Amino acid sequence: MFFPTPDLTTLLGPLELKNPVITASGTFGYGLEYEPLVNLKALGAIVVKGLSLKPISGNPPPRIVETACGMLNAIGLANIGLEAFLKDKLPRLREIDTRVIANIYGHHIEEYGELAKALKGVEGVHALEVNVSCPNVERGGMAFGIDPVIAARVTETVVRNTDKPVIVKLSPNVTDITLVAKAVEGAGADIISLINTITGMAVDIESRTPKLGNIFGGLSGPAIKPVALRMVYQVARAVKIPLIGMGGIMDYRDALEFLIVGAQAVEIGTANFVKPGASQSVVEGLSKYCVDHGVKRIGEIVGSLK
Amino acid sequence: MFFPTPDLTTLLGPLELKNPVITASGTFGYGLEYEPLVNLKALGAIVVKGLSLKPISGNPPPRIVETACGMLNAIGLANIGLEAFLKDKLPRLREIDTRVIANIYGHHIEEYGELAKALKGVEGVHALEVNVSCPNVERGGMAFGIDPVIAARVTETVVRNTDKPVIVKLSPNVTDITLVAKAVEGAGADIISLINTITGMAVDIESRTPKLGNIFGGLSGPAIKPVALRMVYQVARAVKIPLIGMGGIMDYRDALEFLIVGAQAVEIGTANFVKPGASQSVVEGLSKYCVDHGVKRIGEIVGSLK
Amino acid sequence: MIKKGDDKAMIDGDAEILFNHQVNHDTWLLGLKRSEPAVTMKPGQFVMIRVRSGMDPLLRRPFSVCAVEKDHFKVLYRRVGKGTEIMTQAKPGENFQVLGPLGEGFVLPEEERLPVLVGGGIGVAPLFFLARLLYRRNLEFMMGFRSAGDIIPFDELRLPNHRWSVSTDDGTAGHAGFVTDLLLLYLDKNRGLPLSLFACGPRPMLKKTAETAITYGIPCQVSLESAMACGFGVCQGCAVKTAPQESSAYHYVCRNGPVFPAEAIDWEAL
Amino acid sequence: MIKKGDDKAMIDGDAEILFNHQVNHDTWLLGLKRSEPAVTMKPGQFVMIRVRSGMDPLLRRPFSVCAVEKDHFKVLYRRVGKGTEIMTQAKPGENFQVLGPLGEGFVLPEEERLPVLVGGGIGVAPLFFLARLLYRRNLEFMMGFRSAGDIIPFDELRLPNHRWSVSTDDGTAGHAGFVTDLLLLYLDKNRGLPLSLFACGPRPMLKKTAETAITYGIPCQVSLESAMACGFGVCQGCAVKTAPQESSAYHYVCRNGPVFPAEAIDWEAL
Ligand SMILES: Cc1cc2nc3c(=O)[nH]c(=O)nc-3n(C[C@H](O)[C@H](O)[C@H](O)COP(=O)(O)OP(=O)(O)OC[C@H]3O[C@@H](n4cnc5c(N)ncnc54)[C@H](O)[C@@H]3O)c2cc1C
Ligand SMILES: Cc1cc2nc3c(=O)[nH]c(=O)nc-3n(C[C@H](O)[C@H](O)[C@H](O)COP(=O)(O)OP(=O)(O)OC[C@H]3O[C@@H](n4cnc5c(N)ncnc54)[C@H](O)[C@@H]3O)c2cc1C
Ligand SMILES: Cc1cc2nc3c(=O)[nH]c(=O)nc-3n(C[C@H](O)[C@H](O)[C@H](O)COP(=O)(O)O)c2cc1C
Ligand SMILES: Cc1cc2nc3c(=O)[nH]c(=O)nc-3n(C[C@H](O)[C@H](O)[C@H](O)COP(=O)(O)O)c2cc1C
Ligand code: FES
Ligand code: FES
Repeated sequence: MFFPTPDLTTLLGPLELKNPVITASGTFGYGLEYEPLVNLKALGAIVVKGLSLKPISGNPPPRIVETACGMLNAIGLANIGLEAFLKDKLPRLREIDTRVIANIYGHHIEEYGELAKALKGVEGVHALEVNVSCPNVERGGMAFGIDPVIAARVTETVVRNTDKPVIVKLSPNVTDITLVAKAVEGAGADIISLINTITGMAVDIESRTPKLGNIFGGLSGPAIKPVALRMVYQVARAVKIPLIGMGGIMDYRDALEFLIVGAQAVEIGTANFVKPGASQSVVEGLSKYCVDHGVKRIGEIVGSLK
Repeated sequence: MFFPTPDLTTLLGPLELKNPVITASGTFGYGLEYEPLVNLKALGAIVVKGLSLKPISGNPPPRIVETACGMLNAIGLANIGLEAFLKDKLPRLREIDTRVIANIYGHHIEEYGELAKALKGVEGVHALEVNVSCPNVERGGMAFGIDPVIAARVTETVVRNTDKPVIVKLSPNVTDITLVAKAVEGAGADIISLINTITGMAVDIESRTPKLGNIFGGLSGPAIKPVALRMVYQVARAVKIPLIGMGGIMDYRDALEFLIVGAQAVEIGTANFVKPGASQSVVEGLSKYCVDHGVKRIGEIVGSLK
Repeated sequence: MIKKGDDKAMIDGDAEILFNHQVNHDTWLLGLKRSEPAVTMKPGQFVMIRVRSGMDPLLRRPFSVCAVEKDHFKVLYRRVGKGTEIMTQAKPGENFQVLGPLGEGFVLPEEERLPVLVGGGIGVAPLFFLARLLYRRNLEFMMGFRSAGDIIPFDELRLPNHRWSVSTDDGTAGHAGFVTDLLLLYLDKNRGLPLSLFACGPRPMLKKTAETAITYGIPCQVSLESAMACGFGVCQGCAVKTAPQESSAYHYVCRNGPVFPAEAIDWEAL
Repeated sequence: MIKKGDDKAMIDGDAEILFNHQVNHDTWLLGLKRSEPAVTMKPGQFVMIRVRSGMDPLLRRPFSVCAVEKDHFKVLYRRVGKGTEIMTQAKPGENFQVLGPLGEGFVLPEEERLPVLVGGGIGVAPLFFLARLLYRRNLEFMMGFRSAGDIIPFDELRLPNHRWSVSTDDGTAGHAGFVTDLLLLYLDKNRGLPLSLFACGPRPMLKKTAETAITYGIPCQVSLESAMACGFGVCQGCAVKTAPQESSAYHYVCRNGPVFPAEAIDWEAL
């Protein structure tokens, strides 16, 4: 039997990607760092490191520690700030034939609005991914994204101030993620991405100190995949807007699990450190799986769980 | 320098153990199965498989699947029921010089009360561990333990009906575990144990079916250790009653991390499958660590995080 | 009928790898040192092997005992995933942590019944052990493989001089078709002969064999597989649905089996 | 001063293990095949090695380049944890996935300054490379080890005929005490001589060396270590606090370093 090259085109509401493979925020720098290792235009999209209005220098070290099949990071959302991104990174990113998604976060709800406004009309930024897992300064450092009401307010604020598709990225550190998902859907989010890292910690038994300068960090990598997959499955049944799934995806087989439970696209995070070519390999692996299984459009797989 | 054998005696409120190492419910059967492999009297305590009033045959297979550094189980709380436990298992368990803790669960709040009542005065059962992570039939299958109010009611019911120390075992699938911890403390729990498994799932990409008959399962093993440790740290700062920490403990080093963040004792779960002698090795390892580090009483380590 | 594995003999410890060589494109024969296995291990029993220290893969892997010698036993294994892939790389002189022997093995056939062994693919492994034990008796050994290249070179395993026949799904060797075809042909030719069936292999093959045996009224023991965490009745992960007449809803493959009478299992649910 | 690693030369791929032999009780020398390392790798640069496929350990491990030849390079590593333990078991002919060369190496000393290399423990590794590159020049190489048994048999590494001296913490060989004692003695004896310091080793040793260099007004480059996830400036995990006069609060060891001028680092925070 003959199959033409499978159609990997992915429609995420208003956002069209050439394939469903996206690199996750914080694990792919500003994209350009991977140029020597990955054919960037083979990717569906690149999500850049979380941007704040002003540059942020981040948490005191140590900032990362390896755990069983995972890692904890407490980077503290260090980034060069929106201005430097627009001036130093975006012009070069624009030359690459792929979608660029700006991941944004604020310390107050207004800051989200200001970021959205500042990115309004900016050419070469194809969507916003709103990180609501960061600490809310007004609420004593609790994450915005654990309260459906606040998550909805952040979403509204961004939607009101942008002309771009809005992806809201959910935190897994909640009792019922579908409540937050429905809230941000109701507030106008075009797309939901999940999951961000799960809060964890590690201790050095010789010094009896936390292994991270910040005590707590976010767990990512293969260890969290079962939890991520469960949450994507739950959210896919709770909302109508498209989903981007992530959490521990190391290869195309992991990516397929997320598509099968209902994600239209996936993000590759920690795998970019372990195997810098991981994102491109996932694209190739998905394509081959489609050919081998007689799948003509990748969309046929989405939500195909029996 | 000379150190006498370190004192591993552990006081958990009303419950005294010869050392802080306990085997976790569901991973050590009814204890007796391990007799050929472990010197049972070397253990601080044995928690038996979760008991319900009537025998439960459990979920349709497949019931377990391996994940990265972890496993998902959807056993469905299969057990022989309280009556058979008292008749067939307890008499032999009584002959072993260790503490026996009955892990109990119900489908309604009243069932918890009945279990507690049925175990009242029963010789050889030294404490009750109340599993509130199981589905609450009256609430559409949501776990009792994710709602502080319901968790408190379960606790109250058990406390009212027993003469034994009550350990309440918390679910990690919540936004803020300290709220549940405080609620069960307020309701009269003597001890808190945590964490139970984290809900997850896995998918077979060839058949596009869930790998578990029950779709969802509970994630355990090294993968969850960072999350478990974080929650023990949080709860240790929120309540005054003693804690038993667990989640991914494979060796004495892992156990020490839990003691350092504030658990008075630990439970060993999945490790019992991987290395059947794990629980005994943890006791030996802790003892050696104390000798090597000039620690005279294991209690010196508890909560010693700098 | 609920059986309960005999744990008296169960031990956990390092076992030295004596040999670990490839016998066909995806199958290896592993020799593990243990004192007196010939006394304590029975055909149909299995061991849980930790393929390496470290936490990925986390769980041990179950493997049938394929042969026993005075001071060692053999495991015949097929490379199917990451655990078995790692096993192929182990070198003589290294150790595996091995727990066993585990489970209830085959009940030996009555003297007046001719044993018929039906194995599919790597499912032949425990049947080799059974055949060796029955070396004084006549028996019929049928094996099915996907293709000629998958046939286990069983001469190497020093089997007694039994009658055996082979089928391949693609007809590249022996009978073209399934091993259950061989069985049906045999049963048709030998009506009235008192037989005792022993089967191990993929689930569809076992199902077919069991149903055939039940139809023909021939006693039949099947060896099942299931994902396992503990291997000795503790985790309750290895449940299989029992036939309606059984007293409990599930049997546990590791402890009540892996060998079951065909009638004990709910073949529809499998 | 923020430097930025040159990624033009960075490649990721399988590298064949040419040799992997033990040089003392806990140290191994590893040879990895790669075409033209002599052209692309500079002293002080490092590589990220994936010690095995599979997910535990998950992250790659950073190692300095210790020597380069035409078609391969060497890594001198100490067995300290599970990653390096696994490395010791790798056999010639097998592969490691290797990403590199990474980071900013040492800036070569001006002609008029005498290079003084100060290495502690396994920290001597990148200094060996530097010493080889400076083979035409005079230099002073000081190395500190815990005990005589820890001394790296550096003759094997075909070092040029430089002046070197050794200290051991327990006095079992060379000077009894720290390598920084050797440095202080040397500085006292050679006041006025224009020097250039290069240091790599444990943090307390680096701190002492850096503070000494700053006090004496001697240019000093230190090679730092830090936990790393990516190795090329992406994860921002390898931050070290910068000295107050620097323009940013943190430097990234993998990209702005691992080699830094002593003045760039906040030694109090380290
Ligand atoms: C009682 C018993 C006896 C067995 N005897 C043999 C034998 O003699 N020779 C042989 O080659 N194989 C035998 N198997 C099957 C063998 O256990 C699996 O092939 C092996 O576990 C696969 O591991 P993996 O890591 O290579 O595969 P993966 O697919 O990577 O394994 C992933 C997970 O699935 C489980 N798994 C996968 N396939 C099976 C299976 N068929 N049965 C049980 N669990 C499975 C693994 O244990 C592991 O937890 C037996 C199984 C059982 C239950
Ligand atoms: C730029 C650089 C160059 C290095 N060069 C060498 C060298 O030439 N030879 C050598 O033997 N060692 C070198 N190291 C240290 C080496 O990376 C660690 O010893 C190694 O990662 C330990 O891994 P492990 O799994 O054996 O130890 P484990 O303690 O089990 O490792 C656990 C985790 O801690 C990290 N880690 C532990 N120690 C260190 C350390 N000192 N630095 C960074 N991360 C660490 C590991 O990467 C891993 O993520 C270098 C480190 C850096 C940053
Ligand atoms: C080092 C690191 C930095 C991260 N930074 C961000 C960030 O800035 N914004 C964000 O939304 N998510 C951030 N994440 C989360 C990832 O984008 C992703 O949600 C998470 O790591 C789970 O996916 P993974 O298991 O594939 O890594 C970061 C993750 C890591 C490991
Ligand atoms: C197979 C299996 C069965 C379990 N059954 C129970 C149970 O009956 N009652 C209970 O409270 N916890 C049960 N647990 C949860 C464990 O007791 C423990 O809380 C959890 O596995 C985390 O610890 P670990 O990572 O060390 O396994 C079970 C866990 C496993 C893996
Ligand atoms: S494998 Fe644990 S009960 Fe059978
Ligand atoms: S290791 Fe990732 S930025 Fe340095």
